[in-house]
Amino acid sequence: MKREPLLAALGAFALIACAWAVPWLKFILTIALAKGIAVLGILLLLRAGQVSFGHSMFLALGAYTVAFMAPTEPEVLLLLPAAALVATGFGLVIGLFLVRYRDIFFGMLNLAFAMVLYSLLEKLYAITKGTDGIRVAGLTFAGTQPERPVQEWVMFGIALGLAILFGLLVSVYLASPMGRALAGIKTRETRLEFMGVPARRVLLFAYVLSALMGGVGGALVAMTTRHVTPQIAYWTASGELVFIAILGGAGSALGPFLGATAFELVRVYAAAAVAEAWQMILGAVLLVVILFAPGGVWGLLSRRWRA
Amino acid sequence: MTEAVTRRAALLGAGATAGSLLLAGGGAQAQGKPSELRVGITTFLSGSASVFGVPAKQMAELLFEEINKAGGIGGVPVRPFFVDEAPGTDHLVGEFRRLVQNEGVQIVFASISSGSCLACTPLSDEMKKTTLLWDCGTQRIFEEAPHPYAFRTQGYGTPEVLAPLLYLLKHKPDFRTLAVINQDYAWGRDSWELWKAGMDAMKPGVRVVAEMFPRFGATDYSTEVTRLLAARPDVILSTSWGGDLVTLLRQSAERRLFERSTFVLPIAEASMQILGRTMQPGHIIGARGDHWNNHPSPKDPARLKRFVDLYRSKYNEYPIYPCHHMAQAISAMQAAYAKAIAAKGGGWPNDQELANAFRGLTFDSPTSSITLREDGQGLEDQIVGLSSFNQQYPFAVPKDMILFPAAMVSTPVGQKSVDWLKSLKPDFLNQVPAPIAG
Amino acid sequence: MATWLSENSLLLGLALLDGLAYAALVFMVAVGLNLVFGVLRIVNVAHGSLFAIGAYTAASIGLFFASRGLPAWMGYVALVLAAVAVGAVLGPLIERLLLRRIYGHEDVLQLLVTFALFMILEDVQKLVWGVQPVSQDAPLRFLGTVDIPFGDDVIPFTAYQLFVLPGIALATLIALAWFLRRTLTGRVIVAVTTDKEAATAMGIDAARIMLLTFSFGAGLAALGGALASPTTALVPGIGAQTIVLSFAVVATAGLGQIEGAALTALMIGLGRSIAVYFAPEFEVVVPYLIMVAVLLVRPQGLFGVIETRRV
Amino acid sequence: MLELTGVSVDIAGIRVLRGVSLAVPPGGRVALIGRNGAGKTTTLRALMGLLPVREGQVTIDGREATAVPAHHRARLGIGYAPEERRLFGSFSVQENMLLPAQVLRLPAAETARRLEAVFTLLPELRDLAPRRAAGLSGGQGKMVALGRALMVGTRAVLLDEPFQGLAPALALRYAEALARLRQALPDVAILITESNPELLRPLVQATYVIERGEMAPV
Repeated sequence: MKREPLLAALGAFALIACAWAVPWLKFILTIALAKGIAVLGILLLLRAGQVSFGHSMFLALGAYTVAFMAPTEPEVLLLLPAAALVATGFGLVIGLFLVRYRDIFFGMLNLAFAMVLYSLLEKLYAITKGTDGIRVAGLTFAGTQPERPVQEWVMFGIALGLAILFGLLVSVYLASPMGRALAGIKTRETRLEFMGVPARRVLLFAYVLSALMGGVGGALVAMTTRHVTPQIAYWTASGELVFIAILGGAGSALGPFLGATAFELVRVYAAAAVAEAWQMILGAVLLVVILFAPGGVWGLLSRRWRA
Repeated sequence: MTEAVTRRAALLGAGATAGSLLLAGGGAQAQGKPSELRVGITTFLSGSASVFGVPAKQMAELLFEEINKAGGIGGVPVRPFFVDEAPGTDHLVGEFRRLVQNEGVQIVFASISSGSCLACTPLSDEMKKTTLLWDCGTQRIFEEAPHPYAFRTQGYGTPEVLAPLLYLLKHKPDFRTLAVINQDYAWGRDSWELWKAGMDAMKPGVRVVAEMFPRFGATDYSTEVTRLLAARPDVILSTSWGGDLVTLLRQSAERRLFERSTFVLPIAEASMQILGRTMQPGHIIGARGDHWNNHPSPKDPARLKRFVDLYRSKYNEYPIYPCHHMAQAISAMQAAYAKAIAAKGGGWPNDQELANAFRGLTFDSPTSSITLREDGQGLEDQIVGLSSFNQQYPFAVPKDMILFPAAMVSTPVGQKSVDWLKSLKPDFLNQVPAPIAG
Repeated sequence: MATWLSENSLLLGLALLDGLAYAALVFMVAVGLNLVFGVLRIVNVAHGSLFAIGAYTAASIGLFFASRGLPAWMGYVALVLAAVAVGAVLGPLIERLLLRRIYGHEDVLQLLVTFALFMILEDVQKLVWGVQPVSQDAPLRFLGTVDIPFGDDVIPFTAYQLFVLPGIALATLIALAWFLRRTLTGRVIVAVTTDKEAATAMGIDAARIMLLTFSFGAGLAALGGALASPTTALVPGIGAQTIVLSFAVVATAGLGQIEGAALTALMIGLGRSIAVYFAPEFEVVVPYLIMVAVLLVRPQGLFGVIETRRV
Repeated sequence: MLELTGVSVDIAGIRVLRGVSLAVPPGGRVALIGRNGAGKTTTLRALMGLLPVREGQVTIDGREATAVPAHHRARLGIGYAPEERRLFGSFSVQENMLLPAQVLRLPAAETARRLEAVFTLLPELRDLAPRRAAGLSGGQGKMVALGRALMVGTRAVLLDEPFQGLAPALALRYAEALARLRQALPDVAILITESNPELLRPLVQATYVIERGEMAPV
């Protein structure tokens, strides 16, 4: 798909234009980009036919790393790698255990780990301030502490830059032999092993990479909303990430960003239109996508080109 | 302005709905009297805390309707924009921005949850948008940092815990053991910290036999009830509310825990209607304020009756305390606009002028009147009593009520609640007024 | 350890009684989910919503009976009616309109369809029953309490929690095991669980069995909710909490394993109540720790069979 | 007896059978030969109605049966033994064999007659009858799968790669069983797939070859 880079550039431009024209959307779009980065990880695992129904734990790890460290080290340029490192570390440890499992067990074990994390974040009140969460205040950007409007632009810019970076990374990875072996896990894992490709190692690498991106996404969410609560680790949050992956379409690294933008916008507009029944609207959108456009937004776009 | 609109519309090329939403905020910055007064209200519309959020929203709609029928505020009709707190803080802070930057609301009523309040108040500082904390109780808000644009139009955790504690010390001075069972979140933890500080200061030596913080929204308390039955504390404190409190009290009633221990329930009021006769008489109940249906001496009895009837006629239920808190915020908003408009000689106030009007404001609540202190905290009296049944209500209401003046049970400006409570002496009890008749 | 045990044996005894009642509730919800997964191969996220709707329906019927002055034992009829109604109406509706369209699709799509359904049902529930806690206690009151000796003291337990909940759970377990082993329909369900295609080749109408099983599973979820309704106050969001717990049970038990679900529910019930007494901080983590521990040792779940992987 | 005419089948949006045609006459023995992945199993599954047919038609006993639901094939007297034996592991061997008869609600006498006929044909099943299916060896399992297919297949049986993975001695026994089958039940048509054409030559009257989803010349 030669048009992918072109579309990515167009998309990035559209986002910038949107954020410029409608200031309050800048916040929504930053969140969407952050979640899109996390969903890239879901996409990797989906390639291997595995659904992580607990991926919000990596978002939470990233977000809480920022929340815990910010009072002593408010520098965004240090916090981001720190959050990525923590999430990657956990991803490696949990991944070593998880890659032995497939399908429902893989999904449910991810869910279990996420729920353990969620429960601990909620329970260990003395450390985490429980469900109230922790406020992230006074971040600095390369040593400066700009005014709020500038700061919002900086966060948006960082999110967009990282989104492009990780999007490229994932594209390259998926096209590499390692990335193509992922699809082998989905369809014919035993044959993969016959060919001498260690399936577990392939999956582990993807899992750790997905954890890293989850951590970065979570850190961005924390820096943008500047308040972190355990809710970010709850299973419905994980469900939303999978939702976004399918909404955007699993066919391209652009999918997660299309999905996340669509998701956040639908959520905001649904909440504005009918505050009591926004969940129902989101659910209905999801059903319509699955039943009538299983390729997601990306599928719709690429089908239009082919036509 | 028109150019800007075309630019935005052209850029986004969005559909009709999206377009209207994106452009809706256009007129907000205009000087002079706006065509409508937009009020952003964050409340729980889903999840377990919607037991508070939805009645409050319903009350707000009824009151706004009345206000608009009477010509609005300063001649401007009021229009609420409700936002659901349940999806989480990241969503809520986005919604706060949307309310201010896009919907162009002129004032925000923020939040039931303390977490939501803690997240929204700094935004009110940054965006210089007057924010009324209409229901959350955390003492941290004004004690940790000043918030020039935030005002709490009701009481808060410290008086709401201290008043029942004082009542207990008066009513059952010789208790020796106590157990606490609170919801596991800020209010549950904070209220216990406040209680413990006050109790240890005024009655040292009480043994705490169990400290339980079951998960927020827990659906079963049978194990906890068993443990309380086995531990036999003289007093059981629970600041729980909503479905959690209803479940706890029903299971306690069924298993005769009420016969073994005296309950202290600072937030019982909102659950009494649901519990009906299941609630047992003779236990200490509070209301996060003075707004009991059987308030013995409301400032204006006719107003309280009108208020209750307004809600009852529509929903066939008595209004619960979040309805009162919502009414207090609306009443404060009316009073502040009147004050600000008068100060400006009939002109419409800007953000700064509006905020100025709130400082030191006194406004009427359905039962009494409330004054906002210089730090933004409202002074709301507290009434605590013993649960009892009478002919008039099919649910428990307090008797032997004590009205605690807000100034007496609130932490003085500039002090931290826990430190202040620790500094109380047993003779503080002498200040407690005598029970009121009724 | 030994001294700790002797010091706390009385409390452990109480924890056992509490744990049994809780395990019974957990089992009732999880077993339906497990059955549905076994036959349809779909992780039904909306199972929690069916639990909640069953609970609300039972409470509504029970309160209606009470308002008509019907005797208290009719509260039990209300519980059963609610389960049957949800199973017979919502079950077929969901299976026919939604699930049928996605059989054989990727796992993730199947999961998300039920997730979408869950989101929709959460709001539907709120629109129908409102947000104030709903509760009925006729079934609880009808049987009263039983005093359990505790040292030189007694602890009152409700007969409902002591006998009715564990009794119904045990009866359900035995009846299900008998049904699946000894009746033709049951054996056909097992056949479809094991291998849908081979079963179809044997002349089994798998579509009908899936409809039947899903409705049956929905009924069990609703029954679980109905049984919980007398002891708890129903509020929005109870479905979301129930479902994660059920997931943990199903994965721990082994897919489609009824006895596994019973054993897991028992472990979770006891583990949780012991935690409430001795380490309340870990109460909520217990089910997941049990799950992780079990799957570490037995990756296919307690009673699970290793599936042959097709090349 | 069984006929495919120009049948095309898609799996996950990819065409895996393209215009496949073959015919099995009543009482006929027909082999379908092809490499792994050529489409043999897909052809049998299409015949059984387990996969939707995109183009072309399936005829059973001269009647159009393309849209007849898969589970009705058993009622029409067609038995199927899938490639991997796919028994119901928690049932005993006898229960495995009886299940289709019970599902079809055959009279008890007819069920007993069929079971006896299968036991006569495959004597080793009589000894295996009370064993749990999950505990059988690969070869035993294949025999049971054949027996189970015969309980239904009064008109035809479809056997998917029965020799795959069988030790030579077992393969010989299986082939003998098929030969006995031919004499004992001459009316039952058999369609059998295999990747090695030599194995089946003595057993069949006609051979079809499939390559990459299409029929190829023999």
